[in-house]
Amino acid sequence: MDAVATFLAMGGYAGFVWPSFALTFAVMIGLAVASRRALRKAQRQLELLEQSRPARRARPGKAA
Amino acid sequence: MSAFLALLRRDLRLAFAQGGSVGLVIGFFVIAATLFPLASGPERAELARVAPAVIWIGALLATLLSLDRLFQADLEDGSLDLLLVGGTPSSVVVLAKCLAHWLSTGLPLVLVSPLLGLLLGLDPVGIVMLVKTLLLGTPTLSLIGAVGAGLTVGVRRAGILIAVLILPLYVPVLIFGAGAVDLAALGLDTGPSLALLGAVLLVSLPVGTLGAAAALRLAVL
Amino acid sequence: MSAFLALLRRDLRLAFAQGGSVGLVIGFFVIAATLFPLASGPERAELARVAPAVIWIGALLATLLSLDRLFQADLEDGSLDLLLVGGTPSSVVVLAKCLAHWLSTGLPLVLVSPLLGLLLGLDPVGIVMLVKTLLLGTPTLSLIGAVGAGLTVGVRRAGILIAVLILPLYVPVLIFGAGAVDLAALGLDTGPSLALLGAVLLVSLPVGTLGAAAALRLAVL
Amino acid sequence: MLTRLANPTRFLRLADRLLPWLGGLTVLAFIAGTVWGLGYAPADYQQGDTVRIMFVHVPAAWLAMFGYSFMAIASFVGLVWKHPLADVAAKAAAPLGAGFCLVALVTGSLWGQPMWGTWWVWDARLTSMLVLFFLYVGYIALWSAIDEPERASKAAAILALVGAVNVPIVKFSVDWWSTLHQPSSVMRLDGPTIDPSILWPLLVNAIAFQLYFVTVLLWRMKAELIGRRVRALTLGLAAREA
Amino acid sequence: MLATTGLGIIRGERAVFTDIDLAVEPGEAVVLRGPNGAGKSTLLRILAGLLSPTVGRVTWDGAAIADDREAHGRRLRYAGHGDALKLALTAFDNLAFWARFEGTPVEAVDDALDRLGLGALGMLPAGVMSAGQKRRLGLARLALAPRPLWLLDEPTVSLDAASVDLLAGMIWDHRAAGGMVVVATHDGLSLPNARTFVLEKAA
Amino acid sequence: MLATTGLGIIRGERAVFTDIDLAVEPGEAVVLRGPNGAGKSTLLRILAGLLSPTVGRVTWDGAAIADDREAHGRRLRYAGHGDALKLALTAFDNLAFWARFEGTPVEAVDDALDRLGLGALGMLPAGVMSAGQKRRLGLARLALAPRPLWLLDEPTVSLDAASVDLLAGMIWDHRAAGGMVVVATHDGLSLPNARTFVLEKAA
Ligand code: HEM
Ligand SMILES: Nc1ncnc2c1ncn2[C@@H]1O[C@H](COP(=O)(O)OP(=O)(O)OP(=O)(O)O)[C@@H](O)[C@H]1O
Ligand SMILES: Nc1ncnc2c1ncn2[C@@H]1O[C@H](COP(=O)(O)OP(=O)(O)OP(=O)(O)O)[C@@H](O)[C@H]1O
Ligand SMILES: [Mg+2]
Ligand SMILES: [Mg+2]
Repeated sequence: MDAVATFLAMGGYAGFVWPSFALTFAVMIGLAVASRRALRKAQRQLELLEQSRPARRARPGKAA
Repeated sequence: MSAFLALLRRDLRLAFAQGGSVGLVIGFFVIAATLFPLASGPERAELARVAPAVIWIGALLATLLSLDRLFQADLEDGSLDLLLVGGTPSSVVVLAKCLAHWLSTGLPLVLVSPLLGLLLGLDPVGIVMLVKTLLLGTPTLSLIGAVGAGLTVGVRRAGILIAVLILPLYVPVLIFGAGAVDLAALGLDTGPSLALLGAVLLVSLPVGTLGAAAALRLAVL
Repeated sequence: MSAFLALLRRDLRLAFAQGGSVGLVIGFFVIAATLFPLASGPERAELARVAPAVIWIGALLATLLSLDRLFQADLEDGSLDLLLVGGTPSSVVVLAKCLAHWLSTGLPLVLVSPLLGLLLGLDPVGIVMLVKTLLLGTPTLSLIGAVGAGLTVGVRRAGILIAVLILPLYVPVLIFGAGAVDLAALGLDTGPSLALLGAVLLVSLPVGTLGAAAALRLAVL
Repeated sequence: MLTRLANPTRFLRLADRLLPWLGGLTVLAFIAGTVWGLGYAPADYQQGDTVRIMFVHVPAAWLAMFGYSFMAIASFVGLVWKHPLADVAAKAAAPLGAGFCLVALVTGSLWGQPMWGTWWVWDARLTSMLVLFFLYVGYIALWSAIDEPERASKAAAILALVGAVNVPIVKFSVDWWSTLHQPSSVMRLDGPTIDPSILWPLLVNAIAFQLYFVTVLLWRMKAELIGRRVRALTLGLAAREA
Repeated sequence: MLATTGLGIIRGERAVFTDIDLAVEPGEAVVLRGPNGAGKSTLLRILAGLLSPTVGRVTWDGAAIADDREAHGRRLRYAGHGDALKLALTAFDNLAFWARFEGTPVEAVDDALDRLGLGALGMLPAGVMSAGQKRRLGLARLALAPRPLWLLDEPTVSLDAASVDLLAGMIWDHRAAGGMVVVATHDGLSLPNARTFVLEKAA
Repeated sequence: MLATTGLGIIRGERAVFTDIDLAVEPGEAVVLRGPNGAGKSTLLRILAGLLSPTVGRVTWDGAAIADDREAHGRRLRYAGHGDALKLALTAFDNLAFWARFEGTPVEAVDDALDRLGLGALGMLPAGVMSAGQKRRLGLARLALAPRPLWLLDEPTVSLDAASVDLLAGMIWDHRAAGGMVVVATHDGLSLPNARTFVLEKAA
């Protein structure tokens, strides 16, 4: 309990250390997730298009 | 009403679209305000003293830079003719365009201004007042700017002409806006300044809308 | 050579013609620089301290505002196609346009800057140095600006995009330029600053011309 | 190597083979570096526990600078040798570099408040970092302002190269400017030589950040390549029916 | 019914035309012809209420249009030299905006696109279209909802032969439904039973 | 002699056209036809060196134009959709600039204006001219000094019948002197002995 508390307190600098790490990971995870998502979306669209090559109206704009 | 909403929606879409103006306006604002310490030297105390002036002037110039396309783009592609001849009162057209302009320019500026205040060493009281004054002042900038944009539509070098026509009219907003932040930093009463900013906004609402509408009618003739 | 002179002459005529840019650029510069005391309060000593910064930033923004039409107007009316396909190297075209831009924007700014220095309470030594640094610095602003103008030609919202692309690149000019005026006011040696401003100009001459020429070739594609 | 990779399909296949490994290694290195840095590295005798911010701040700063160099080199390769993957790589790297730049700025700021008593000073290093961030923003804005990938890639490459010429000048001017006005008033960053007990976790984290950069870069390049193909297909499809 | 009496206009201190008396009945088409600079575009802008004549007046069913420009705006469609397109928006979105702006249901947009042979290009940004495709997209507004008066300034510019026929067909249908058309053109847009109104070069 | 071999271009990641082989001999005129979006403007820009083809090449007397774009620029005249006029300058000054820019004596300007029936308008600012007058002023560049290759993109847009005949006459004289012309048009610019080259809509 004490060990955890002192660890979390960061010698009184918790308000600076934790936000730093939080922001770093938020930005990095955010970028990674956004990149993955863009990749997935592109892959899905490609599959869709290749399945329905002769389809009537391709309207990716509306679907998005 | 449907015309108003349609136009508002279209202009916002164009502004937020890929290559739209919002990110760029913010970028310009931030860069212009950070150039100041680079030019004047990094002493903190002095910076904080002039910070309200620098940020307000930055907001003003960012608004200005985005104004010259307000009607010009519509004139060039022929949309303006159709907007004005479409059976909708031209003041409604102007109002929709002004609102879209503020939502895509003024509001983002208000939202990033605390960051700039921090960079320039403004204290929390000053930052709060900065946000308040910008919130009251930027709609006025859009409205007055619309008159300038309307008057210069179709004129070569419109951008810089608007600047010269409009900047003097921006003076009261600038004085009350930046002044209130100074007052707040000194712990003085800012009520009157804010009230005046509000009053200027109320005056410029009809004046800006009708003035710009009249100016536009001239431009297409 | 005759192509260079013809283009230079045409652009200067357009700039100095009725509705041209010269008067407007000066007007913008003067107004932007006088807005500052209005927003920050009129204490003289403090004003003189920030005067170099204010004037330099005013010059920079005035240049910027006039940059977005540098190639855009020629693109829109189809002239750019003919300028690039006319058998003249595109770097010559760019150079002529940059020179015309400087003669119609930078030079007038240099000429009115003593007046603004006086208004903002700069002392004679500072004013002389201000003119010197602006004379060395404004051509660089035109040249680097040409790259931004070339890259954004034909792009929506070019004006503000240029600002975002180019302002970070203006940092060295601004620091050396405004810095030298500060040094002069303190009675320190300004030789290195001026030498550096000159060096930056020499670097930007080829970089700006070739970069803008390459960017333009893209634009008409 | 380069010429073989020039073929996007071959590149995609190679990337697919590499990515699981890279992803795994990234996560492992991150866990190791973070746990070590937060839990086991000793607090600094002067700076206390704030020194732990270093474990994210410094690698982020390094990668922010690395990112721009990478972009500039890729742009050069794209412009001169017309390597088809170069502009994709440059485009994919920009948001990553900008992200790291932002992280370095904010964590530095969070470090500055307890150490210097202020969130921000106009110190040379901080200022040039800020300018670098603006260069990233401009580069990304230019990409998104031009719809045609062929034109956008060339325009962005020109910008990256002009910027690359300017970065040293900016750096130099800022150094010169700030030391002039403020000779060493803020604490110098090159203080005591770093103790190995701090250096090692820092290096592990730096490797983690680098691995992360490569992994996400590959994802983004894949997404961009597939996206271009999708665009080609939709435009082709639409036009065929006209 | 649209009528002008004694219309004249001075531009740049020169009379472009004087004394134009023109009446257009429902179902009628008037083709404006005349050499370059005769004032065809100018006349169309006056009829649309975008320009005020120096002398004379334009009336609709006897009432001067200058008295209620908005009402006049609601009964006409004007297609000038510009196509009034936003290049960043798709063809569909461009047209949908105009539909909403004038209060027409957005459902009409798909039909209008199909009508001008642009059905397959609906999701393409207007910016990548060719000159003639853009022109057709601009003209697709005519098919959004019926309005009695069409004012068309050189509508066939850049159109291929098939599209010119399409436009002629649209004008025909419009007239059959009692609509009026005034169109300025130099080339062979052939409208059956159309009245030709020739503007001479002013002195 | 101008020739293309296996020309193809991708725009927006779609092939606009492929495999264009076209040769133009001195004295010859080629009329490009095809539906909207077929790629006529695109082809003309490639021939002018304003756009690079994705595959294939354009040669002049056997040498690729891409090797020396400036030399190619000096032997052609291109007239695109824009008129390349500065509206603030007079007709004369506009033309005089282009004459100086290409090194032609300024004396040629008056003749060129007369040639296009603009002699009386020389001192009028281009901004107040009508659509057709501007177009003629743009085309007046063709009469400045002879150059072997003319590339004209819909030159007759907005021209009245008299001006179209004028243009046809100029093209005839140009060919008689051994010049080549490639012109894209939809309407009836009739050039005797011209070869028609049809661009199909790409698949
Ligand atoms: C917004 C504020 C800050 C920014 C933008 C910033 C930026 C940077 C940059 C760009 C580097 C990499 C420099 C290089 O390797 O050449 C760096 C390294 C470093 N920073 Fe910061 N910094 C900031 C605040 C701080 C603060 C407050 C401290 C500590 C009190 C600090 C300590 C360090 C240390 C120890 C290094 C590693 C130095 C080395 O590798 O030699 N930074 N920082
Ligand atoms: N703003 C203006 N100022 C001065 N003169 C003008 C202005 N606008 C038009 N004119 C003049 O009015 C005349 C008529 O122009 P208009 O555009 O109506 O001709 P048009 O019949 O449409 O010709 P075209 O067939 O070439 O399109 C022209 O001679 C032009 O010089
Ligand atoms: N920048 C671009 N990006 C994507 N596609 C483009 C671009 N420019 C042109 N296109 C496409 O290339 C095709 C050919 O265009 P082009 O302007 O050459 O046609 P055109 O034959 O001149 O047609 P028109 O008769 O309508 O003038 C069009 O379908 C257009 O959509
Ligand atoms: Mg006309
Ligand atoms: Mg075309």
